[in-house]
Amino acid sequence: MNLLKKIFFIDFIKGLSLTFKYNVSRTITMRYPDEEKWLPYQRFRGLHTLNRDSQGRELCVACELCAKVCPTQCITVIPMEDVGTDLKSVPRGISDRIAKVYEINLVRCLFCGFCEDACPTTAIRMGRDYELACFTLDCAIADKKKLLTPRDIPAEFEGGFVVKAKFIRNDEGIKVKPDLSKKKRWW
Amino acid sequence: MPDVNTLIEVALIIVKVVIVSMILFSLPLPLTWLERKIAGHIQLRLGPFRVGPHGVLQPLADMIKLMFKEDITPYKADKWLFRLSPIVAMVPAFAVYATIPFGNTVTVPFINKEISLHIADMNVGILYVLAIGGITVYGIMLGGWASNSKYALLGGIRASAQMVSYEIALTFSCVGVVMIANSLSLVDIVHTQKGAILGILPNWNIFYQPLGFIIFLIAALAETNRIPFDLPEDEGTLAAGYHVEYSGMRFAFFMLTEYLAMVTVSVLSVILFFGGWNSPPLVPETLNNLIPPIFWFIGKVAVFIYFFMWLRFTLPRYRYDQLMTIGWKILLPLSLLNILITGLLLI
Amino acid sequence: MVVEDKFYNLIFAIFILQFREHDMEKLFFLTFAAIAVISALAVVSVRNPVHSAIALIVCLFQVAAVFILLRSPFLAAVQVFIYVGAVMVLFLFVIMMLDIKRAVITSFLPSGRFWIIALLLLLIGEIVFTLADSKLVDIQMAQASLDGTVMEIGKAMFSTYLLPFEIVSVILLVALMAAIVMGRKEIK
Amino acid sequence: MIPLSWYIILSSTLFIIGIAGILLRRNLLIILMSLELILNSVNINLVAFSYFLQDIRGQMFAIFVITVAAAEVAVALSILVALVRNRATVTVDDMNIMKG
Repeated sequence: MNLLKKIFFIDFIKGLSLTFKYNVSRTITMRYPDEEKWLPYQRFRGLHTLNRDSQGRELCVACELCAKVCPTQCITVIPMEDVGTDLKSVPRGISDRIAKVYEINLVRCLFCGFCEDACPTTAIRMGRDYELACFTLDCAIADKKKLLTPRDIPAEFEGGFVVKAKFIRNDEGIKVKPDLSKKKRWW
Repeated sequence: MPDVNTLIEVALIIVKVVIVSMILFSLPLPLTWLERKIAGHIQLRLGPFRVGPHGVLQPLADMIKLMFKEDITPYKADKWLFRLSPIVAMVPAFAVYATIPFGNTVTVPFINKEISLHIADMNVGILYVLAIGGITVYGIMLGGWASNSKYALLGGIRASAQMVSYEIALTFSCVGVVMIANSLSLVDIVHTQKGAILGILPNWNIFYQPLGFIIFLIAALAETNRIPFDLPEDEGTLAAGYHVEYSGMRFAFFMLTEYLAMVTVSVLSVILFFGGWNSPPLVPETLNNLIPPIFWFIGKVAVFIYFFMWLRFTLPRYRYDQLMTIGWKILLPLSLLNILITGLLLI
Repeated sequence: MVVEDKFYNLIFAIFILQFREHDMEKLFFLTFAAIAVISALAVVSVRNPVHSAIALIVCLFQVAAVFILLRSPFLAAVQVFIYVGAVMVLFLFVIMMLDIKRAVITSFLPSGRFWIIALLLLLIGEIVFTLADSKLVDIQMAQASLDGTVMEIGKAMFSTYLLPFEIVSVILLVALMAAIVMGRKEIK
Repeated sequence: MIPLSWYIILSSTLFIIGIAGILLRRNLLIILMSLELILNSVNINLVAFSYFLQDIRGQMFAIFVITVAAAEVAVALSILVALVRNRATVTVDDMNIMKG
């Protein structure tokens, strides 16, 4: 039996048929920058966001707890008194203390999420952006304006999908814009 | 002063040589793309995809990259041999095609002349092909030796021992075909494979020489340094073997040689065992008139090239002692047995 | 003749307008002979054995080309096949394996070996004398009786020369065994 | 038509060069290569005569010479390998003791 197997190359043919099957079956490659993009789960710890409450007020009260707890000390917070804007109807913060400067040095940040835990007002949350590479070191420091900008993926969106995406390359840089309507599980 | 007919004859030969060598020079480009695509799909990947639609322009990009790379000569290398050996490897790979017939005769419209689709029909064709094909190993050996690097040297030594061991089995496996065809000329070998057995099976040598074909295939794999016998360029243990010190165009020459060797082996197996440009007998007459014989030839060669690539991403590499055992203890006795059986059947 | 005319034309295509066929043949012979002699000189005079082996390969190729000129393509193919394809590979293999690059440079013309030179001169003189004395220049080609060289050789080998053929095969076998025995490590 | 004498001159030139190599060089490998040279020159002679006399015998002899040369090289090189293993030399002058 063994000899017959050897003479007719049974194992060899089995192997060949297996690889042939793979050869004609669908590939599982994710075409990341061109057509598809992976949207992480909600628990993913990407670029931070600074949140506002439902009335549009900044939740951050500049208590500096996040800066204290940060293991790499990458967060700089300078508080100031919130005197409000000219339009009294749109207050800037939820109390009369607000961050004048809120900067996260992304070169040092290790995305541990301690700031999220320490925050008493749920102002800082870990977001889902993971495309943080850039051409200069300036953009590695996320300032308050950048952190307050709402993201492409809303926080309620359930992650773990591959979605269609568009690869945009212009003067501002390189960006992969996801299209949330068409989603599919990766496997 | 020679007459016009002789001049046309000479011009035809020159044109043939130019066309064949142009095709051979450009053939590795699609083949590298194909190999990477097949590799990708067998591993459920896509392969090259970004340069051009489905990555078809990738080989061009690679070629441009290789052309502009710095050409490094290692310290204390044997400079002349180091520069010479890629060419030594490449020339025989081209020279082999002087005797290979690609198809039947074709009538050229303007000068109204029958031309045969081979450059020369030598009466020792198959010997010539095997002899010249064996010379390629010098490029590998000398390149390995001249690099002044231990990995390259080991690759060269392995290549030489492997070549000597498998050349015998390769030649002996061809002997059976030669005995059936009663000729060493490749054109005659193809001509004897016309027709059909019992009206169904094509009258190809594979049905007379199955053992010979298997031996030929295995020995040819070893001879062209393809997986599972690519010990000379074993990435796992020798970095890249004999061409570890090469860069730029010289490296490209080695790659060219390797792909051409694969094509040569496919072409040879088609000619020797699969009836060359003869079509299978059950093909309807109209279709047969529609498709020129050369397309049958190209199709069969393409199947073989696919098979070699398929094989590469299926099998693991043999150990060196296993390689020697297979060569000397299995293939050589089997090929002798094959000759014996063929002789007995022919009597 | 035996080599196809087309192949011939291919080789001679460049010269076909300037030379008649005889002249071309002579030209080719002279080229081959010159390369052969130069490379043979290189074989015995180059210091590095690898270079010397390469020179020998070139020389063997030229000899094969001369065989083609002598209308025996089978021998030319065998020459390339066995000498260039196997024997020289073996040589290079051994040179590389032993790595005797350094151990070879010895004084080329040792003093006190003048008798070697004398012997060589004697040999050269003898050959020149014999050649000058002979009537070889006058030999004309005999009536052509060889055709289809491979077939002729095969028939002759298995009928007239069967005994030498068998002896040669036994010699090969013995040589194979001897090589294996000698190559084993245990010999002390 | 190339005269026969040209072939003979070529072969005797190669022969002399081979003899010179054997006598002058002390490296065993070079000596073996010179031997090959000599055998080749003889082959040229044999084939040339075979062509000019239109006799198959010359070619037959050449084939036998090539075969025996291959066997000779195999044995000689294996001896060389054993020698280098034991004595670490390829110079013929150092090989003057019969005992191993």
